[in-house]
Amino acid sequence: MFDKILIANRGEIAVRVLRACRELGVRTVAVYSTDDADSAVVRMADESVRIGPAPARQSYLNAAAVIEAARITGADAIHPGYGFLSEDSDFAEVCEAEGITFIGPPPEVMAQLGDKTSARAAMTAAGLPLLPGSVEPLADAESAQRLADDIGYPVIIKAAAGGGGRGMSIVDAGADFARTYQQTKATALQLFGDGRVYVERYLPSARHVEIQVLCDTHGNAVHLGERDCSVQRRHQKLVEETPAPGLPRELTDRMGAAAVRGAQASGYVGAGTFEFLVDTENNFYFMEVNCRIQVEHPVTEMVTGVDLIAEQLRVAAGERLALRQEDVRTDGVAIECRVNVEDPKRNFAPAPGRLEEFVPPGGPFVRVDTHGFTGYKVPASYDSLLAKVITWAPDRVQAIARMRRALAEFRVAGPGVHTTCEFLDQVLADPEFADGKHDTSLVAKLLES
Amino acid sequence: MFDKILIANRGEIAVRVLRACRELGVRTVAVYSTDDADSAVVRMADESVRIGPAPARQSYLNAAAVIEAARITGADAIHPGYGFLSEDSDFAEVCEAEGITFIGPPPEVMAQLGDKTSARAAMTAAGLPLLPGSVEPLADAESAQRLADDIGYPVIIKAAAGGGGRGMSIVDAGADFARTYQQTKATALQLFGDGRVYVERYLPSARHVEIQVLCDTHGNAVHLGERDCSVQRRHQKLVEETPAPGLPRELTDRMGAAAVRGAQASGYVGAGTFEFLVDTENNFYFMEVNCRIQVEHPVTEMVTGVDLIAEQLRVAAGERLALRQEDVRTDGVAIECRVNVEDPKRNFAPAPGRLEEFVPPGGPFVRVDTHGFTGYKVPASYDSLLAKVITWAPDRVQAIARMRRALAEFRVAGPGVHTTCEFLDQVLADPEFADGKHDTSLVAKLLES
Amino acid sequence: MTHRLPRAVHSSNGHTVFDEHGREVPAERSDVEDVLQVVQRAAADLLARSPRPPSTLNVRVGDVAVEMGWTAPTAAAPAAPVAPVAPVAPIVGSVTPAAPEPAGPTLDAATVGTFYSSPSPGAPPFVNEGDEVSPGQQVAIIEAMKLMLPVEAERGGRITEVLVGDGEGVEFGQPLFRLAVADTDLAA
Amino acid sequence: MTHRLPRAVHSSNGHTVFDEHGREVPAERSDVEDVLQVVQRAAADLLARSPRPPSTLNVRVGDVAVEMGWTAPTAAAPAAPVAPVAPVAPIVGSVTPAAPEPAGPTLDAATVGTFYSSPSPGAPPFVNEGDEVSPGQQVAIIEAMKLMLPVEAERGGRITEVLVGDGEGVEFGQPLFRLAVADTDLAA
Repeated sequence: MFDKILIANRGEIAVRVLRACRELGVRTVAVYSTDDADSAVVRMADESVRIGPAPARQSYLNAAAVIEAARITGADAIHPGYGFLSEDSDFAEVCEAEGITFIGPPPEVMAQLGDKTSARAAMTAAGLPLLPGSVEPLADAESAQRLADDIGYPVIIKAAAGGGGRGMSIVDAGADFARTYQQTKATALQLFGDGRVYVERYLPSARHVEIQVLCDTHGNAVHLGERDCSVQRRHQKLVEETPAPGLPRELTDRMGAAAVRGAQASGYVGAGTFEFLVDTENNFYFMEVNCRIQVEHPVTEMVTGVDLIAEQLRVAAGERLALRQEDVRTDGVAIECRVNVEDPKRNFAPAPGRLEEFVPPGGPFVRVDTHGFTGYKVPASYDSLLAKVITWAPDRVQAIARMRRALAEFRVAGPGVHTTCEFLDQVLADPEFADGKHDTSLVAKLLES
Repeated sequence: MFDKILIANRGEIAVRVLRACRELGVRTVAVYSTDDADSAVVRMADESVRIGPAPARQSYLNAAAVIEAARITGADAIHPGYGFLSEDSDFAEVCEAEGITFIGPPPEVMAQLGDKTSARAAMTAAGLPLLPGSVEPLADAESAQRLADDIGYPVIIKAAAGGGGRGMSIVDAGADFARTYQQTKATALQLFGDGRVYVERYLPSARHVEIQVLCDTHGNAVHLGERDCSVQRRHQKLVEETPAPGLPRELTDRMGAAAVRGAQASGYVGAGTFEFLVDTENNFYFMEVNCRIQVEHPVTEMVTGVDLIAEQLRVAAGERLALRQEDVRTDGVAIECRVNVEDPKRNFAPAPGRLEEFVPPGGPFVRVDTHGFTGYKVPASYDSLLAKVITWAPDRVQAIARMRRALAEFRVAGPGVHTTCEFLDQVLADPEFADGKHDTSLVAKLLES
Repeated sequence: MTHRLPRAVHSSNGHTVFDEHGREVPAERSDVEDVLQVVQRAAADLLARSPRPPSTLNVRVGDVAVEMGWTAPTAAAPAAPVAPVAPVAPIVGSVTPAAPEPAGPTLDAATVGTFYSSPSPGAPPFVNEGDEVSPGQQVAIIEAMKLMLPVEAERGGRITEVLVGDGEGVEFGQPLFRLAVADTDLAA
Repeated sequence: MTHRLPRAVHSSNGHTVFDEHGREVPAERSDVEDVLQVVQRAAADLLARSPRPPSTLNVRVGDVAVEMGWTAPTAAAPAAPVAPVAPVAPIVGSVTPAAPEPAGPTLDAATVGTFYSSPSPGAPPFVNEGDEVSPGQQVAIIEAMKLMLPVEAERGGRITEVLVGDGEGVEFGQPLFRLAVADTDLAA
């Protein structure tokens, strides 16, 4: 196991990684921007290094500063969390060159899977089902239009370098295609410095279901079941759960096996997530691989008892997976709600500020992952995730009741501070959600009503 | 299910009961003393009634006030928590007479099992093993001395009406017996208004192991495994865990079966705990029944997934137990640490006060049951339990590591406020504890060293 | 010369109740008033010159301190970044109790139970608003555990308000009647 | 002359008002008023001169203190901790980073890396304590990602202290040198 790990992230995930390190007896280095000097992870870490000013480009996205921080503190590994540098294969490569272990898949695997077109090609080769569409990026507007017409509308145009719901557009009719195609290319170029896009069939009422995999450096791979992330607002996940309600076990087992096949075919190492869409006829289609720990990993932890971050550390340190597929047992239902500092009444505008009151929920089968504390000033510079509330219960009805109880007792207050707690409760109270019959259109419908 | 439950308690257990009610859709009434007007449960409850001034005798032990509070709010059941009125069979009887459901065993069962001598007689009849000693209270000092001489020293003299570690004395040699006997009788009379005592063999290095049972009103009973509560200071439990480390499964299964037999023989209803001593040869001896939910019930919840308070409510409402013995599966290891506002450096003197800082631990597989929050003023009038930290892991080594991580991140500060966090960490770090080879003498040894 | 100063009246329920308007107290209050006025003026001037309303304001002179705080809007409140400002006046005269009740001595419930204003259903109440009561006089009944417990006035005075309706449940310490008490009595 | 005073008049959120025992206050009223006026003027002047509204303001002269605080307008504002405020001086001349070091301008690291005081091992340092430096003059090297990045003085002045040892790691914004700057320069 490592001696000292640098945590190249902030917020709740930095705290989450620190906790795993501490339980494994690994010392920790927090890096932070000027705005985060008083953050929870800085308070908790064994050492901390300020790496730049508030803007992420100059701090958390500043690969050189992170590497230097690792060097001056003597860290032997870097955990990138999610976002920021976590899926930057160049950064992973630099770590490797510097003799620092990057806790994630090898750079070349990240590069292949991080690009949607090469990922699609690899998964097609591994025999995973894909939605009808282009495997290669589209050459020009005309051939793109022809392909879209062949697939049939609606289609979705996606940036090859995109992710996290950014750089994608839906086209409902052929007449709109050319304009949207140009716009999406322009957006992709601006956001990712890469204007390549591809097109595929769009499923308006699909379920977003993902499979957690875990692979060691010895060729072993297991999956830890699925997560349903169909409650989304503008492609941002709000509520995640496992198991996926209403999906037959047989289907999710097949999806899990497909994900393991894909992971092994691509030489994956560490924790990864295979995203699929599941249509109303229970067909599943590979979408993308997330080469990092996910925000919603706790629901998997709650039903399997597996500490995914600790497993990341173990396989990164070269240990063999102690888990075999037959050892993975899931028990009960877990739900996660993302509590953001946003104001649902003002179109979910960020509403950060000083937390004059901060009382997270507690008690039986409730887990809270947060960097918040009373007196903490949530900076405006970063994303609005303040806390993840996760509940477990033997069945989904009880897990929902428990979540509604937990959200109701979460007290967050401060000047200008708002949270999404009440809105999340509306989602949980929705009959369609309660029946597990919802899809990715649920939040939009709720907000329209 | 009930419509409205009055919670006749305070502190963390009142919050715990409220959470179960909320998840079941039951409205709640908090009762509180003047000192507790700003408490967490008062803030959270649907209604609250001030029942008296700070002294417990005039408030939480004031049966008339509690009953009246139930009447004026229209509560149809009372959950007594632990301590206070929870094992008062007279109170249970009054509730019954008033048409209010007392959430606990029937008054006559409580009366029988609450008295140690009649409990011993009942369990002897049910075939449970008891330590050599008197079944009936001792008639006089002479016959007591003769019995003690027969048993062999050391012996322990216990108040028939005692409990919670009060009203008991150990006698190491026959010469000391007469004096200690008189003292214990006097203490018992003073504490419990009942000078009856009995004597039994004292096991200096016994393990304290208890079995959780759950019984409905239809004659069904299950046990949910054991808890080891051997880490005690002056008979007050500090750390509890399940399963009991080092005890063969076959032994704890037999103890569980014995507890179920005892519960059914006595007509028990609800959640109850059968306490046993286990000697170094793995013989077990019935000690007493706790006719209420225990402080340490969460460790059982964490390994079984069963919400014990919710089960209490269900069986009190007349529902049949949904669990059969074969459905009860335990998974992994759970440990609970009681974080008290006490100063270990001043012989564990109470150290309450205003919590200027209160950041409970969180993250994976950590549960906190507490009534604390930033700004809360812990009153000096009641016991010093501020929070229970419970951790779960697949094995004991990881559960201990997780607990040490959790205790280290628990931040509690305020003028005059001290907690037992650091002392608990010393216990967890002790090699004897780590090996699971400790017994009830561990804390005393740690404090002497 | 009269002097107006906060004066605490401790009611039997343990809560501190304050006389809103300031009663006569036997201390050398001219000095108090003067110092406080100075402090108040300082605070008020500071407030007036403040570019936008502060969230806290403390002025302290030796043992005299004026501290002001404005409640921040709760999370549910509209996104007004700055809390509404309280008027300056309360700084000095401010003696409002923490309880939501208006100030003034009260007769409080000594136990949880059901309040009855008259000896039996249909009978006239023990006391009405405006009645003078003397210490020890029965003014109501609280029923607890089927016992009819007489409520007696702990002090004399004039009943200015009956605070609980006949047959209503009351909690421990709940004010039942408001009294007007002679100044001499209060000062005692 | 003695004054019997309430120990504290505390009005926060319209909540509590204390009158504990009435205590002796040693200050004379005229003195109080005088000192307060001074303090008040100081506070008001500070407010008027402050480039933007402070989040807190404390002025204290002996027993006399004025403290003001404002809630941050929106979260977008730079981090202004609502902690007790630094001495008054920095408000005007503010040139120090928010580090806990004693006051005085410093030259700070623009990046994380390894600090070298001289161009090569064994060579004399770029600057020594007591040296005058001019704006743009190289004073050190920070090595980051195998690049030797020159550290240049952002302003002129006299090096009064070298704060980091040769070969030590430095974090972003870490003070490397302390400078003495001419007053005219400081006020600019």
